Amino acid sequence: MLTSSKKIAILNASSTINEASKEALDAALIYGSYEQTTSLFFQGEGVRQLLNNQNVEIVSIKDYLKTMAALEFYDIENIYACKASLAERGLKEEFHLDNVQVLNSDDFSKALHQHQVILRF
Amino acid sequence: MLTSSKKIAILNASSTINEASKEALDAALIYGSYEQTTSLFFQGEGVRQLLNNQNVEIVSIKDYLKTMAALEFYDIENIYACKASLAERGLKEEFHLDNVQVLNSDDFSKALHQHQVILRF
Amino acid sequence: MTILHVQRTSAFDKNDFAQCIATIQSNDALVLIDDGCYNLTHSMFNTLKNQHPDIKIFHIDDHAQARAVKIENSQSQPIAMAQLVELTFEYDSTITWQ
Amino acid sequence: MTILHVQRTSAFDKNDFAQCIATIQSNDALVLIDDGCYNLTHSMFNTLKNQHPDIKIFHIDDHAQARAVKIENSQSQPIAMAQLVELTFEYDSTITWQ
Amino acid sequence: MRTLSVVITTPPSSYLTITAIDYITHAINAGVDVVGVFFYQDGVLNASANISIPNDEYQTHKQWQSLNQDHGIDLHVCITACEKRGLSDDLADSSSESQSNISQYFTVSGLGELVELTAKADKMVQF
Amino acid sequence: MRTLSVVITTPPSSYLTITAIDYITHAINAGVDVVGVFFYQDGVLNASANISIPNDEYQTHKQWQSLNQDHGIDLHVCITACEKRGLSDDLADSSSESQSNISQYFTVSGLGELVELTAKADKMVQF
Repeated sequence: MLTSSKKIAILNASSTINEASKEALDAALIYGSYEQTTSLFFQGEGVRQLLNNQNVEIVSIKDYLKTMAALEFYDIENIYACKASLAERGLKEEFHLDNVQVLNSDDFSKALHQHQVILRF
Repeated sequence: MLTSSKKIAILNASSTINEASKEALDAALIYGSYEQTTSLFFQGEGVRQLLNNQNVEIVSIKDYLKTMAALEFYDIENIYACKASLAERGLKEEFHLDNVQVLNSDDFSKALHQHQVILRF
Repeated sequence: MTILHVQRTSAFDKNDFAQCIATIQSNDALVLIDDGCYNLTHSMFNTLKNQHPDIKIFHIDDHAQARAVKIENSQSQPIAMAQLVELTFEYDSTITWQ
Repeated sequence: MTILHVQRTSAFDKNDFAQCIATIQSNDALVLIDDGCYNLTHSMFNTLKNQHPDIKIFHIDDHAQARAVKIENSQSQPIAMAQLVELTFEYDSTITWQ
Repeated sequence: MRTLSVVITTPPSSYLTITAIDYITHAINAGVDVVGVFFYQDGVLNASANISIPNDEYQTHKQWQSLNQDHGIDLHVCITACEKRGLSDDLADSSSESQSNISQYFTVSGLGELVELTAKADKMVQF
Repeated sequence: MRTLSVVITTPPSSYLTITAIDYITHAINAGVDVVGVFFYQDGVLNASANISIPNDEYQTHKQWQSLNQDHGIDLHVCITACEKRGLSDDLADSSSESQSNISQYFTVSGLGELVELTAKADKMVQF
């Protein structure tokens, strides 16, 4: 096992049907599987990845959103959504994950500032 | 020689230091070399491609802007820039080509509407 | 001549839709596809409607549903991909905003 | 902890800079590189300055010059790439906005 | 008969490419004569002979193969754009025979073919 | 000694990649220990063995080669991202020996290597 006390943040900025979103999730799951402290942040178009009632299989894409259920298994428990990004898009806080923390811009930023490595996809 | 009475428009939307801009120019020059009636339109970030005093060689990129001088040789004489895009960016009409026609949004759109094939890069 | 505007990107993310709206004329048509479907919920969509009240607006139904985009009645006409093919031939040219 | 914000895209084209500004704190620093240099002439740049009057702002001089971006004095400090390397180690983490 | 040419600039890894394939398939079903598809910019990466996508994901490269084999659609790649991106039909190998890593279902072309396809078809659509 | 890892997500055709190479070069010159570069998403395309860029343009692939050969920088590509994009180190050829179209200057890795590079370096920067 790796010994590193770094906290990793994956900042998700791409909309749901974007290969970058899937590849960001793959990266998050790997950090989790190596027992690295990992948090997920959703901002901008990225907040759409959390919404329920999406069905990407309609457009022939594998439902990678389902894989987010595995986050808990890897102890990735801190999942943050930017409240301003949701509001700007007229989106309700209706998510397919039940442990999403919706934060205002300042708190979202402060949470992000707790991490030593931030990758944005 | 091809017999086609189509008018081709290349709509340039990418900023100067972007591989899409070079590939758009390459496409325009080919249409010109096959004696197809071809016009160039610059809109959005694309208007930056026309500005003088740029020097992309500073950042190790081949000066493809110079190649625009060849447009005339291929009888590509209609080069349009969107006035609103320039204004929005606080840019003066100081170009490295001398036959750029700066049009307001409506005239820009009307000129574009004269073309049967429009490719946007 | 008329243009079919095929809008593929979200105005919440990129500037293409603003350029599309600046370019569109009343006899043109707009088709929202891919992430372009999100524009149905953007304020610029209303700007377009105000500027061109009678303009034809379509969206690919599957693309909107996949994204859970909620569409109010009469905002835009849902179509299938087959109809996008037909539209391609009804207009003189096409611009893909992506 | 502090973040070095590396801004690579133009706010005239994409929404990243708005997100960067929403995220930045007064002890962070901003470096404009690549097309991010165009943001020196965007109104959002003034928004940032108003929100965080003392924030450190840099741009890669070569990147701005290649693009003929005109920079008013004291808006932003021109640096070379070597200094970006140094900045990387002066801040706790880095976000690349691209 | 209605004729159509299509220009593809998105790579096989982009979900946008699925939409393009869906559009072309519907054009064929509607009886449109698809004169040809031209791959340019990152779109040329679709022509790679060695793409391998997990079985449970959309098989972009196999769809292109099917459009060519089952429907006779010509798939043209711009060789200049290819070479910058690692694709070539003229790779030297140890036996000094030239090899190709461009899929056999694609035709190696130049930008001139884009001009041809523009002239030949009633309509040209970009994806 | 200061240590650094770099993540590359832009393809060789993108001018943004020049900036990344410039940054890494300056890090080396400043005496920074560049622990490794990890190529992900479209960044893996930089590892193609067959890139050919006109002589008067920036030779991205040769710059990577030089970083590896002259400066000993490890260049890791994510094989999963590679295979979707047509790059593989396990291509069957006629002699049934496996072949590779990944440049010899790159190391075939998995996402686990990204985690390793994150843990090993003081700082990680993405381009």
